[in-house]
Amino acid sequence: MKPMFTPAEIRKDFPIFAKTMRGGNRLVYLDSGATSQKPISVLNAEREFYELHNAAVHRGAHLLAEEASSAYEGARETLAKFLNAEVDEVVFTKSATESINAIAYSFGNSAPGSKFALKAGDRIVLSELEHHANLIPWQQLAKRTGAEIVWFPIDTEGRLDLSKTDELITNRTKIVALTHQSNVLGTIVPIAKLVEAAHAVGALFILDACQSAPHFQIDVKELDVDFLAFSGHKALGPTGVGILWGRLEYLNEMEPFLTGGSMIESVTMTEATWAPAPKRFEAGVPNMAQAVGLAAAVNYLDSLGMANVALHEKELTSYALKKFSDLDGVNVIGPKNNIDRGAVISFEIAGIHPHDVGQVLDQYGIAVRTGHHCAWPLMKKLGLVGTTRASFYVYNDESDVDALISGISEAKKYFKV
Amino acid sequence: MKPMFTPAEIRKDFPIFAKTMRGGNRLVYLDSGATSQKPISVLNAEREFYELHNAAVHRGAHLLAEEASSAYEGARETLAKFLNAEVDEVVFTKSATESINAIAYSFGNSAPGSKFALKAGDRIVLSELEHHANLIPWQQLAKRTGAEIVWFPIDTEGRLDLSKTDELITNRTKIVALTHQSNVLGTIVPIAKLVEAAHAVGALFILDACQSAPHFQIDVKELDVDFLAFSGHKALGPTGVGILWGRLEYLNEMEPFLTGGSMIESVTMTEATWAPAPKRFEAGVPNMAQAVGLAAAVNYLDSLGMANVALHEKELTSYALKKFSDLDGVNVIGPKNNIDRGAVISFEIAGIHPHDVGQVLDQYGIAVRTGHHCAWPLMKKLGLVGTTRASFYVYNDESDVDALISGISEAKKYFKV
Amino acid sequence: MELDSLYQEVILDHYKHPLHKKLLPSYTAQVHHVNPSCGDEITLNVSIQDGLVENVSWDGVGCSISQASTSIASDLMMGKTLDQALLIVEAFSKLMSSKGNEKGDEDVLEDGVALAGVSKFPARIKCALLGWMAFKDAALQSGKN
Amino acid sequence: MELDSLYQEVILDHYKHPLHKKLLPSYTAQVHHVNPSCGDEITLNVSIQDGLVENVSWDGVGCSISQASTSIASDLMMGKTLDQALLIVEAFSKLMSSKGNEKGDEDVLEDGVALAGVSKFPARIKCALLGWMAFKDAALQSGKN
Ligand SMILES: Cc1ncc(COP(=O)(O)O)c(C=O)c1O
Ligand SMILES: Cc1ncc(COP(=O)(O)O)c(C=O)c1O
Repeated sequence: MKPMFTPAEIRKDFPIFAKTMRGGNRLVYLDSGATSQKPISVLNAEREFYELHNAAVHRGAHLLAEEASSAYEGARETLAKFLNAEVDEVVFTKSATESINAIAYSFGNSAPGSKFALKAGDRIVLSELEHHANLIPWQQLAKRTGAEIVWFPIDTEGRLDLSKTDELITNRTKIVALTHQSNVLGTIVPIAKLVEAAHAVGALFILDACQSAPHFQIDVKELDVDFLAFSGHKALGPTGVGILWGRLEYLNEMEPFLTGGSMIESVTMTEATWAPAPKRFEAGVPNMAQAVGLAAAVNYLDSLGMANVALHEKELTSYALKKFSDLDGVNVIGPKNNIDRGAVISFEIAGIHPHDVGQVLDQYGIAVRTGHHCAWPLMKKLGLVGTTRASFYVYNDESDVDALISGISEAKKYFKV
Repeated sequence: MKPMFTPAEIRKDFPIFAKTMRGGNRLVYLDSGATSQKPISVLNAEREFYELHNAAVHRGAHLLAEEASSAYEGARETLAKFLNAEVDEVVFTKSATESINAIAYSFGNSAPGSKFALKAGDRIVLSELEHHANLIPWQQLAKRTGAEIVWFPIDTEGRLDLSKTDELITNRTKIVALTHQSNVLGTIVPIAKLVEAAHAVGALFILDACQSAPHFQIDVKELDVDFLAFSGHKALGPTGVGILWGRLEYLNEMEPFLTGGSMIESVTMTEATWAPAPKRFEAGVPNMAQAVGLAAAVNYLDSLGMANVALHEKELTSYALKKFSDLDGVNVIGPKNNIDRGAVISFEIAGIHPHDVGQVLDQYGIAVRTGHHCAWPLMKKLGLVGTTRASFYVYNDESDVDALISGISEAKKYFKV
Repeated sequence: MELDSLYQEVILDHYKHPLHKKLLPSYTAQVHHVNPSCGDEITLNVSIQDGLVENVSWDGVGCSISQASTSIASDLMMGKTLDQALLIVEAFSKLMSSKGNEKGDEDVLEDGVALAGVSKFPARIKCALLGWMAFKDAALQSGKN
Repeated sequence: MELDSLYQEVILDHYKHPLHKKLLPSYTAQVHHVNPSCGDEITLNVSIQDGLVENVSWDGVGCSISQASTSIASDLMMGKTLDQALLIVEAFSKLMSSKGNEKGDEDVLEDGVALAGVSKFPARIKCALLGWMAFKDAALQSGKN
């Protein structure tokens, strides 16, 4: 069943594509890996919340408070369905970065001996692909607890060296935290075996789904991971909202992270006890409008069908990889075939620094990202100062790839390489 | 100079006041202490960001990234001016709750011996007025470090017992964290002497400005506090954005709180070093649209003039206190005169539970808050299960007070008290 | 007026004159429940012997809905078998989640049907459920003891 | 094309053939600066004796703007007094924050005026400043030693 997937039609739902860019060009937005654009339905959902229902949730007997609460909790239900999760397992945070920090700090706050506590000699397993957001919080937790960071090395194509699994995931392993899809190379990490290995030694598996949840179907029950994080702004949603998903039994056992209003059961001047999840992890008046906006984004994705989204991106990546392979002096960094690979293409042009490549492309209305992409250790491993990265989403099509390819030729001309 | 302050005109800038409430009534919104309504200029600013400039800030060489960065950094400048602060001292968080937790965690992350580190026996001074958000984070920090929580008691009118200052703020005191204005009683805490006392013993002074920054002029240089927190959503701004202000020298010395992208100087697989403030405290793709929306809110407040806002609220509170004093069986909880007092009136009606009062008022389109207002220890101290709270802002006028007063009469009739 | 569907006479009566609102000294289980969002608190004792709810008594603070609802629940449970009682709790929970679309079975819920209107006011459902959830918790604990 | 105001011939020349890009073994101060948002890195050595900048040398990785700018800066500073050098850095910083409204004083900045266009591209200002800030830092450290 071939989907009716017409990016040119989809672009009409996104007001920003009406904008005229530098040099009078149309917007060729190839930076969705950094943040996605937003359909009008998301902007309208946020606005409707403010214009008709705005009030602090869970805190008033009045009509607006009721409506705000039901909009907010309705958003939680939408997100739960999106992930095939239980409603109470979905925590709204401000970003994936906060979600991962929340897990790390909550673990750090655990009493010694608890399932979540770490001690000297325990191991946290990461990979060389990790974004800083799924690396530094664990470094900090390790520093605070005496645990040790170890990691999967990658091969020259940017695939995890899985032959190291038994060596890395051992009885000392307490946490395995991995990216689902590399934001730099597009590599999709085949996690099934790793989840099994982690659980076999009693370790917790945390999935950084920033670059996967927006792009293909996520089913937390099928993935069998223990925690998962992603950001709304990369999934057609507003800025300022992220998702922390965790198994309910764990969330309800864990120590809270942020403390304050709404997450308590009882409070005295010297002590407090905690509400069950999700409230336990949502201190303060939450990002209500953003949660509602994210639900609208997820509804938009659902209306396209996540399977269709994935298929579209796969086809577009195939097309782009083929075009890239015809270019002289241009090297794709990362998997060169289209297996277990997302719609992210990092490349270098011999003799032109990525920042300069980006600047020339910008002159043609083409928005890409350049630099280390918050994955500096990966860059160092690959011996690069940075890459130029094109990342695709539902509103991109072959015309965008063609524009990129001709932009690259212009850059080569401009810098005479 | 009497300001031209016409709430009925101001309401026209706020789309939500066009809404018809229960019983066909207009909206009498008296719950700004929980969250404020938003003017159209704030909604438009957020929308414009998404429709014209949306991109990840600080991360791309393309036009949208430039525009997004300048919108976001421009918002920071606007907020800095609003507080009379240096630009780099303004950190965007998701809420006041996050801001206060950020300070507490950052202190907790400090190396022993640092200015910010606490040890057993050190004291954290609070008050019985505190919102859970300025109480529980300190309890948790105390628990982690062995420090002790002590607090200013209040008198029957809800004023701090300042005779306890010397007893509480001693050489053992490391932190004094106080609310600027009680969200329950409206009490404004006269902090000048307390800031002096704190600094005299080398303690850091943290101000919870959630209920002050939206309502009267804040000048961090004049207040001479060390850190300050407030939430955008209570200051006409969007949900999902808060401010953490701190002295630059402190912010640059402190350990970070959330770690991840954008807050680093360098990163390897096992270690990282930090960027200077404000980046150090803004890990990840930030809440850009919300920061821009908050700047628009602050611009709206500035166009009214904060002195005018304060004067308006003062007059409205006088009017309301007078009306309340004429009511039988209704007791105002908190300062009964209008000195050092904000536009928040908590009350109880003999024989009717606050939740029931709120429900009857709702029938008349009047939105108030009921319960413990996230200040449970204060309620216990006052011997109350909760209060009904009316809180005023720029869009409220005497007609709203009149509606409230007649709603209270209806409630008394309904419950036959 | 919409309000009248929430505050039926029966409810206001129970509120003014709550039944069994005095803790009995002997019980097979005691629970303390709070509603953290509004500060309501309740202590509830049950005496359950041989699968029969012999006594329910309680004390606490709260709004008219939570007080009346606990009064109704405690009176209703007395003399029922544990199994019957738990079925009644379930029927009441279902009624509360009906969003105003159900009236409740008076044969099962007796005065409890007066609370049907609460289901239209989402913020009050927790008030109405407080006593019932406390009873259920106590009954199950009593079963375990 | 707007791009040409950024990438003037002079800049591309300096980029392809950077001056003083080879660390000299002797120096009075050495600094290492990074631009964390794009990953550019530079190591820069200065020799300052009796208030005179005798030598500047550097090495590093970065984009055309940062490489060219460092090349221009290092060449410009050589032989200046410390005071003169710091004034030149200041003039250059001012040019960079001019949002395209200034051309820069060629008598002071020499080839540096070719970078005036950078001030219209906010994301590139940091690239242009990297070498200059490294020089300033090194110069001040050298003064202290
Ligand atoms: C005095 C005070 N402090 C802190 C907070 C917490 O603010 P937020 O929930 O927006 O984080 C509030 C409001 O809820 C408040 O009124
Ligand atoms: C793989 C991955 N993890 C984590 C993050 C952090 O997300 P955010 O910056 O939205 O918190 C990103 C994106 O920046 C990412 O691509």
